[in-house]
Amino acid sequence: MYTEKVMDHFSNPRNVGEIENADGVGEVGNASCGDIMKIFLKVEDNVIKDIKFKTFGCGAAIATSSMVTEMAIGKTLDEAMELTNAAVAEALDGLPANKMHCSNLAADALHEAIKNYRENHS
Amino acid sequence: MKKIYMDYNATTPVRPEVLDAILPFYREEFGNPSSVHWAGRAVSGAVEKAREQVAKLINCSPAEVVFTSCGSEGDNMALKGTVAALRDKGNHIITTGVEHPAVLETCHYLEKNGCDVTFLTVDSDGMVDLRQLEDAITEKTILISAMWGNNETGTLFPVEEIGRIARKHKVRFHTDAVQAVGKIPVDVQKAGADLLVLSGHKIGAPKGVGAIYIRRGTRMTPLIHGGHQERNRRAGTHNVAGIVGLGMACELAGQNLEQNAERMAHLRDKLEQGILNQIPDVKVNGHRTQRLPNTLNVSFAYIEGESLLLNFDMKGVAASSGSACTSGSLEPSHVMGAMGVDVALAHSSTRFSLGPDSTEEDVDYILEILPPIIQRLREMSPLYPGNK
Amino acid sequence: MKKIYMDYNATTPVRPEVLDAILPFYREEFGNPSSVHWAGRAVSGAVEKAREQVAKLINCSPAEVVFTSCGSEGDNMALKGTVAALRDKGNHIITTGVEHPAVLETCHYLEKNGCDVTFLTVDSDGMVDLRQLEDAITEKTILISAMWGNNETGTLFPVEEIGRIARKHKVRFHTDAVQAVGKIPVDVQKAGADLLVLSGHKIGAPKGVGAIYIRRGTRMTPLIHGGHQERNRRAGTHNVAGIVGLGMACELAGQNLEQNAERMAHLRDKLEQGILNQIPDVKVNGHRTQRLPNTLNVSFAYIEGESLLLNFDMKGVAASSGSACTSGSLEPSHVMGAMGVDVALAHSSTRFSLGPDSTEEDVDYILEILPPIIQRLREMSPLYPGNK
Ligand SMILES: Cc1ncc(COP(=O)(O)O)c(C=O)c1O
Ligand SMILES: Cc1ncc(COP(=O)(O)O)c(C=O)c1O
Ligand code: FES
Ligand code: FES
Repeated sequence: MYTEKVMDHFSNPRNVGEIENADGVGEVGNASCGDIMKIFLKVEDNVIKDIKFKTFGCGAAIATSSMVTEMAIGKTLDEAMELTNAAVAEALDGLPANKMHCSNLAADALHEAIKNYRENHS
Repeated sequence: MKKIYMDYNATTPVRPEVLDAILPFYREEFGNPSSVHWAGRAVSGAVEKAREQVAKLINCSPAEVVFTSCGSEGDNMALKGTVAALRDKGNHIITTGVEHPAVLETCHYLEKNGCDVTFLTVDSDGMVDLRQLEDAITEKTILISAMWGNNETGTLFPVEEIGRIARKHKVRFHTDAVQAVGKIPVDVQKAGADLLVLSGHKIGAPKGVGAIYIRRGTRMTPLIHGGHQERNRRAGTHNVAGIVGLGMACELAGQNLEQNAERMAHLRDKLEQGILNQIPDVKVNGHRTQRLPNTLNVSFAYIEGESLLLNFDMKGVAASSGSACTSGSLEPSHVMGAMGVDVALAHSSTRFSLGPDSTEEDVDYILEILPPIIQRLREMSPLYPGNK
Repeated sequence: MKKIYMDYNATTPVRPEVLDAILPFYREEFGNPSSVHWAGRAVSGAVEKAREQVAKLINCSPAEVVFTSCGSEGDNMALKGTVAALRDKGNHIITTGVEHPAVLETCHYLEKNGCDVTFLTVDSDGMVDLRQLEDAITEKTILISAMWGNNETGTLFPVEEIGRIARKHKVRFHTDAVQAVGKIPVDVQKAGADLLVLSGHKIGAPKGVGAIYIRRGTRMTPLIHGGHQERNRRAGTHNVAGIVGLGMACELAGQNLEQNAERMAHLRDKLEQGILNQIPDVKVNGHRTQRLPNTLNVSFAYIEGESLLLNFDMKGVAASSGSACTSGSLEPSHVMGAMGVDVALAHSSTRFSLGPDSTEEDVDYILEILPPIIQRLREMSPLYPGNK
């Protein structure tokens, strides 16, 4: 059902955890699925220096969380805002059709975290 | 890697004796039982023998057994066949909110086609209220459809009492016994059922065969019209090998039924106790005593079911979950919902279902791998208070 | 005793390659394809492979193939599913008087439930008249159901022309291709069919599995409601072994389809000629050129079918008959009736249907035993003028 990449990120998720005194926090939930995803950012000079996540969700949700953190780290906030769920899914070599919505969660949580940072630092 | 199958409520391997019994019917005795020549004759005897084996397990007469292709077909036949045959009597059906989709979706279809359906609620153990059932009966009620054992939680309905209420009000009683048959004694007379559905692949027969008990004199419109098979109650060339397998599986299930049930209950209880002793924030779903002997449904708080199943899978353990994330549907288990389990805990619900081949070692292995998996997943969870 | 099977239109032995293909799915790969764990995964790939094999044989896309339990289920689904889905469009169905009971009986049921059904007549060869078909179409016509090849006579309908007429009038076209698939090239695109039904046990797969082709975008109400299997088009746990077997049988049928057809036609023609040369007062039923390559239907005047079959049976030959005496019904074959064959000759009609394992020796043996049997039975017959 899942690609090897998905299973790799699912079994060894990168950047799990929380950042204390994070510069930005994004939380999204999908009511229908009941899934919740939280992303924590450390930002310096508009660049994502550190990023961590927590996820309650299926294998695809955990793998996309992990992947999105890997893709975002080191990027400028503007670059990170451009990250799409499609790009995350593609980086995982694809997701089953009925799991595409899970990848929305990850990109959305990242974007929420960036917005939250910008609100706090404007 | 060690493989541990704990998903017998989903399906079962074909039992070796069943496989032996069916093999001759693919190439040697391949005839059509409706044929009059040698190729048909050998085979029609085998079909009738299987009918007797099924009848014996559920205590009815062979003529009351009709072979089907699966439990879902049986449930559709029971509901649609009753509605079509009793149109002149009424259009009201009573069922429960925790039935299998084969009953629930059929009821929703019938609702769109002129039926009134009452979906009885259940309590937090998944149990129906007989008072509520009796109160729901009206002049137009033609059918009560209530399952014998729940596939997700194992909760057993009081079928004998339901049957009594049905008889008292002269309402037909259908019970979906797909999960009960072969695991506990099932007697259509005691239950007072007019219709009862079972499915082969849940009891060691191949997939693609099932049966419906239709009490003598019960008017039914066929779901599948055509040839004269099954005394005009179900058309289509007989699935001879499947039917022979179902017969043998019923015979095997009937042998030592109670000892096997006790053995499974012992293992299941050990698993349950082990989990409760080792892992905090665990909720057992389903009735504590009125429960199938092989079924354990637990919610591991803060963890989503599919991610747990994938971790199990990586360790060779096959189980199942009530999370929407595994089923491709949007809502998590309707059974958990009907029991009032909150959405997060419904997503956490995990079903272990044991079978005749389950062993003490299987249980020990699960109890060994479970705590670290739960710990790791909880640490990843934004809901877990231990992390805050 | 030598056993000669000449009843392949009734059912077929499972082909050895098919048996090999299905065996692993009873005990080793026994999972439920809907499960997410190891036991389910192996199996869901196998189901999808089989879907591709079926799709390839009939030239459609795999997503258009829905697995069923038999041909009868498929025909019921095609007819009832169309009527329920297109209720707003109309209630008129056109079919023919020579369809299999799975279509005819379903039409009779639908007639009792608000549908108008036109049963087209056929000529003495069992052929439909396309003019009559086109004239029968009204504003309310929602479906034309016409079989590809007739099970009793082998007569082939001009499905491409029927499909063209259906498209021209924007009417849905269903064809029961249970007897055609695997014997002659069947291409749903060329035929312009929206629905097509096939059955595994007619082509060397086990009994209890079939498929229906549903053209993309064709609205259908399921016959069996329940779980999400088959993209919500057919609920019920997959008959995995059966489905794998059906896939393999379709693949095998596709190899050398035309050579096999030629080989069977050659043997069939030899049988036909041999009978006509040796035995007087014989009538061949069915179209002489538009006919399944494996089917020969002959009426041996003055003889009743069952008594002939019993004599065959005593010599090890399995064939079938259009006589009411074999079928348990009162009327002799409705197909013979529709073709205007008189009742006595209808009772005499005998079907030889060949298969891939049929040999020249089989045909020679039948030609050897047939004349004395016929002679003996005729001498017993009050109808036989030779006796008068
Ligand atoms: C033309 C035709 N349609 C439908 C059927 C029904 O198929 P099944 O016996 O698989 O239900 C048959 C076979 O009996 C047939 O010959
Ligand atoms: C309670 C219950 N009813 C009906 C069914 C449907 O049976 P089948 O999958 O054989 O169609 C199942 C199994 O999935 C079940 O557990
Ligand atoms: S998070 Fe629910 S399906 Fe992926
Ligand atoms: S003569 Fe016996 S059934 Fe017709």
